[in-house]
Amino acid sequence: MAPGSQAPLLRISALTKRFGGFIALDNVSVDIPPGQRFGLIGPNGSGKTTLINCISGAFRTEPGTVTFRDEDITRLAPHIRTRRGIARSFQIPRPFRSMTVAENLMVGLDFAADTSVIVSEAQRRDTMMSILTRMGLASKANVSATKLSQVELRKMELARAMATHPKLLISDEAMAGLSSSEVDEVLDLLMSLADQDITIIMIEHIMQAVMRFSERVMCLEAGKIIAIGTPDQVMANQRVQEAYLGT
Amino acid sequence: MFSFELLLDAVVIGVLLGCFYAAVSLGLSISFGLLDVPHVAHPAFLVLASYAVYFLNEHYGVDPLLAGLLITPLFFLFGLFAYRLYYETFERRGSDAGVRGIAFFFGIAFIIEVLIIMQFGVDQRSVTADYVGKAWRIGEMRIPFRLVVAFVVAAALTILLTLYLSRTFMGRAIRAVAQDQEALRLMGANPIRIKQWAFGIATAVLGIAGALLIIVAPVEPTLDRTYIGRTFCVVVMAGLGSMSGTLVAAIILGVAETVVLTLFGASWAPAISFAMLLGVLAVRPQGLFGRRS
Amino acid sequence: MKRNGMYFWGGAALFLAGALLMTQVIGNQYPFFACYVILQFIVLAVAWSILGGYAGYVNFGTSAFFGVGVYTAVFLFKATGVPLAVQIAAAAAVGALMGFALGLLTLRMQGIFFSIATIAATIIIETAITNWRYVGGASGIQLQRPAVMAPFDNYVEMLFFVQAVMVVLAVAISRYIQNSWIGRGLQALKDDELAAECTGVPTLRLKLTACVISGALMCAAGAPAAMYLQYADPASAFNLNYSVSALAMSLIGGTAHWAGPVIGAILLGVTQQLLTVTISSEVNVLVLGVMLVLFVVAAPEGIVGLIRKVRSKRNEGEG
Amino acid sequence: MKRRTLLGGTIAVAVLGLTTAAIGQQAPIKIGMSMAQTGGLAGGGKASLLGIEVWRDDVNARGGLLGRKVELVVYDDKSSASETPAIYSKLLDVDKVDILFAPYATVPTAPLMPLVKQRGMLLMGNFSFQVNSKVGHDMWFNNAPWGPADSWASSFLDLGQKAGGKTIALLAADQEFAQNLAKTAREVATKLGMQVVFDQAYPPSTVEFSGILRALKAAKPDIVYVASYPPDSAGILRAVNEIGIGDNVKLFGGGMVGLQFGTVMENLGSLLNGVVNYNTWLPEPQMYNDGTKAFFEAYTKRAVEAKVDPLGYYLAPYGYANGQMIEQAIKAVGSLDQKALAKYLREKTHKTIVGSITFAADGEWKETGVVQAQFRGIKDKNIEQFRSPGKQVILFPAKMKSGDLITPFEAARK
Repeated sequence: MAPGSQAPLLRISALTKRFGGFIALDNVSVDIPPGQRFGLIGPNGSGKTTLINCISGAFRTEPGTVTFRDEDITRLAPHIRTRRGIARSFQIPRPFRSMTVAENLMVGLDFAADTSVIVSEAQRRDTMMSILTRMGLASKANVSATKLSQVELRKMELARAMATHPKLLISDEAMAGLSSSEVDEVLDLLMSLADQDITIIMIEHIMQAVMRFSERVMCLEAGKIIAIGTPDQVMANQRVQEAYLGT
Repeated sequence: MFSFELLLDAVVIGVLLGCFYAAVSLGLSISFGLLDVPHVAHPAFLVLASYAVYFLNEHYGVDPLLAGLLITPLFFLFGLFAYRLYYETFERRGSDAGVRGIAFFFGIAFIIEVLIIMQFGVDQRSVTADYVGKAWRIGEMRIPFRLVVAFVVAAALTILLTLYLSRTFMGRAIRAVAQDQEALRLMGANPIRIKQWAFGIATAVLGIAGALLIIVAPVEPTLDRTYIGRTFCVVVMAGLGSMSGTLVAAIILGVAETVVLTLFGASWAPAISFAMLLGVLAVRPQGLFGRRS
Repeated sequence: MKRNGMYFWGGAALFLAGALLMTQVIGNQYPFFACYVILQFIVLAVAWSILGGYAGYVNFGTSAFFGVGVYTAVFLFKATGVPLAVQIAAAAAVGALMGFALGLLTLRMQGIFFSIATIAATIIIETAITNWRYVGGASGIQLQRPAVMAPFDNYVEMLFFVQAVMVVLAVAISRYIQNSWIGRGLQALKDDELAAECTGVPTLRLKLTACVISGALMCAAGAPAAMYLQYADPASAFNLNYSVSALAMSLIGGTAHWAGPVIGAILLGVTQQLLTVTISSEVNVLVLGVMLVLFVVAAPEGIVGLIRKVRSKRNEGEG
Repeated sequence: MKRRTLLGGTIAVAVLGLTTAAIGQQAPIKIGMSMAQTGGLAGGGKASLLGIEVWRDDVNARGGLLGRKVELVVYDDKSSASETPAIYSKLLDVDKVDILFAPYATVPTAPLMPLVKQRGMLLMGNFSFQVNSKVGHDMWFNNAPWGPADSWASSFLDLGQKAGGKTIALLAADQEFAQNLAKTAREVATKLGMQVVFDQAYPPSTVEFSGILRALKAAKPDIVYVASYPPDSAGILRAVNEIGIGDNVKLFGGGMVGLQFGTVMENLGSLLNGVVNYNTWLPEPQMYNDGTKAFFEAYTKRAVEAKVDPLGYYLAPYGYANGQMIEQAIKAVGSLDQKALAKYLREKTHKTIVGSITFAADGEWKETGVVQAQFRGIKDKNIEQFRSPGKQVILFPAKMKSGDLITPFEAARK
């Protein structure tokens, strides 16, 4: 699927982000078509998390624009972007600690559920339970978020993101610190979500996982795109090997 | 009413007064600015130090500044202890010390107030020293020695603390702990130890600051309440954790206050300085010299 | 849920009926004076907790809102002589506006900065009132109460009942917020503001809403104080005591549930009234200090948290 | 030590009857009041209360009143206006006290005036300022030597005018009492044809007065009228000493609260010299009346123990005098009938340790008893010096005069 063959779901054009004198993102442009499994790699501090913060709205950008489903969302607050269909998980999990797993999801359902489908409280509960079941967390519904294991926390974050019925899901190192069997578990989950017409941007350090998951991969270094293409193309890229893999 | 000469006078006095504000705020700049401890009992500790200085001065004739120095080790230990208590109560239990931390320190402040009242009564107290009550003549201008002392001490404290935080191992560790506690833990240092040490230093500084407080003006047990707003105003305006920023912000505050007091409607002075704070917060939430978030 | 609601409104009706009955039966005036003060603190604590408890934004400016409430009433009474109900309604409106303005200016800041901004606002407002000669300025102003309205035969009894109505109102609002999507959103943003935003919670708007409601209630609670004291001076109206008490009462009671501030205000309010008429010395302040420290150290979730803990222990024991 | 103070405070009220248990079997006469034990007014409140307690013990030693012993019921109002209505309601409705004394100072007193009027109770005032002008309670007797509202300012400005002063500077704290003083001073200055060349209200939290005094100095006034509170009074005098006030100032002071308190005076020491300030009682020979000396002997002994003002000139004798007046009234009337007592208090002249007191229709002293005195020859760090005459020379009123004004101010300071 070549870029440009179809109207992109997300278009990032000429995005630059500065912190004081430090340039975290330098003139980044990329299109992501609907349904794509998109991998984002790069060494630490290369601007990956900054980029998704700009997409999800945690950072305001200047200059540059972010367009989502043909709408310029550059100036929109994060919660509006969430309602438009951009959901994310966090590099370090950020659950609502004073709530149970079910309540965590209910926040998403209360504020960003698809109101054309979900109207009643009962429907909200049903949706919540079906998401939890799919994520394999049904038995933990009434457990406090602080009592979850690492992999459960990761899953719960994805589940909470799903509660906002996203079109685009950004997974920020959802597999960091997990065992290899757990990595497979989460990877399968993400795959199954992608099958349901959700576009997924995956940031990951576990190279195997990215390569297995992604249809297209982009590599950042020092805020610049140094390679973009199929996993094989990117892996073969000289600069990627130097910057990212090479020692 | 307006004259250039008066304005110059007001600015000079304001700068000196600002230095005094800086001296009483520096400790808070560490404890709140760097360590994120919502230390509303800071001014109460300060008044406690003033009474300790008063006690030494009144009964043993110790020079107030010397007395301030003498009590710093005690205050350092007191700070270590206070942080330990705070840590065991809040930080160890995990998140959200915010509201409860504030309430905790309010409680401590009230207890200190009452202990002072029971020991010394409610009357105001002051100290005697050669430099209290005399002035320095420069042409038509006269500058109270008290304020000159405050200026020198504040400048020295700022320089010492800045050097300490940038040049010593412990100082750099303190700044590191403020930025990234996890990273420090990974490097094998114990962040709690470092924070405790830093809190001890923040409290020790109050020994000298307390001496200044009672040198500049008489103290009474409930004086801390007026200083809660003032010290936090300075630290926040400065930007959290910046020592030189604290000095500059305090000077801005001192000058603004004195100029309004001298040349415009005196009764509006407190509103002016706090309006400046609100303005700074609205435009530049990280403070004038704050580290970026 | 429904049954809970019925219990709540039944209880509220019973409470108001009891308060009304009290005014008709009890001749001794002291209970009304003392209870008025306690009820006033319940409203303040409940109002404080809507922003401070649910959203975790510590407002140090309770006294600013309270004082503005007092002076709204003073101004209206002096300028137009309107009845008490209008004074209170106007104070609520002014409080809502003030909450909106202050919130817009400061709620973008992180927690503690908000607190400090509220201190600054308090001092600015107090200074402005101190310089406002029409309402007495620094020297204060004495007011003459108008005639009391039926069925009350005494103005303080009426004020007591009015304050009781405000307690019911404040608690009902607080309870509604807690159980609604607003409450869930506030709780989420209290836990993690960025995560809440990214889950679709309009954090700024919710915080503003909470700040407006909280401000309106605090100002409304202050308005009858003008007629209660028949005197107003800036130093008393903007006393730091209101800020500290509202915070202390909420924390001692527990902020996770609407009942927390109510319990805390009753406990601390009654203790303070009792101490005033028994020990009556600086020990009074000491007790407040010790209670604050003890509670935040030993019972961080307040009395409500203690009760929950006991309950869950019992459940575990049975199960 | 701590515990003793604590117990002293709490038990005094409870067991005060012990020494006088011998007096009759009847229930005691209860006198109720609130008094600031904490907060900004606590220093004055505690001294005032001690004065009243000395009277209570005296009267009980003399056999009490109407054959009943006298008991005080005292609560802390925390120096705030918001506490007193509930406290006085408790005193009236629960404790059922027979006589009411007002708390020290205006702010706590103001809110209870309407209540007391409504209940038809007699109220003995305690150094509040013009609280009855709007309420118009005819059973209010403010035992404070202020006298007619403007007499205070005019006493000071008269002195200034006689010394050749034509311009006046007003420096007042932005608080209730000081603002009232400043207001009357403005009126009196206009009446006397003086020009107000400087008029500022400084905020109560002011730390440093050098700046504002420089501005005052630049206005070159002949008379400087200062209405300030204890912490500020000290700050102002220090700044005056350091930066000077100008050679044309003839008279400085007037309404500085705090220069009557022992510890403040001790701390300021020689800085006080030359200042002309108001006082309510001074150890000058003219000011001694029947019982004054004995009162201060008793007071001084107990003040050290209770950690209150060791001199106690300002408030304590007036507390005692309040008791004396009630004592005389009850003895003359022979009952506790409020109306009769009020009638007696309104119509008669009362001999007390602070002199003869007559009340005007509004409940204030008919004639002012405020004295204006100049500090002379004060040394540093010596509280005992203030007990001897000649340290504060009385300039006003004429009948009390014990010396002449030394001008200009800078000369008087030496």
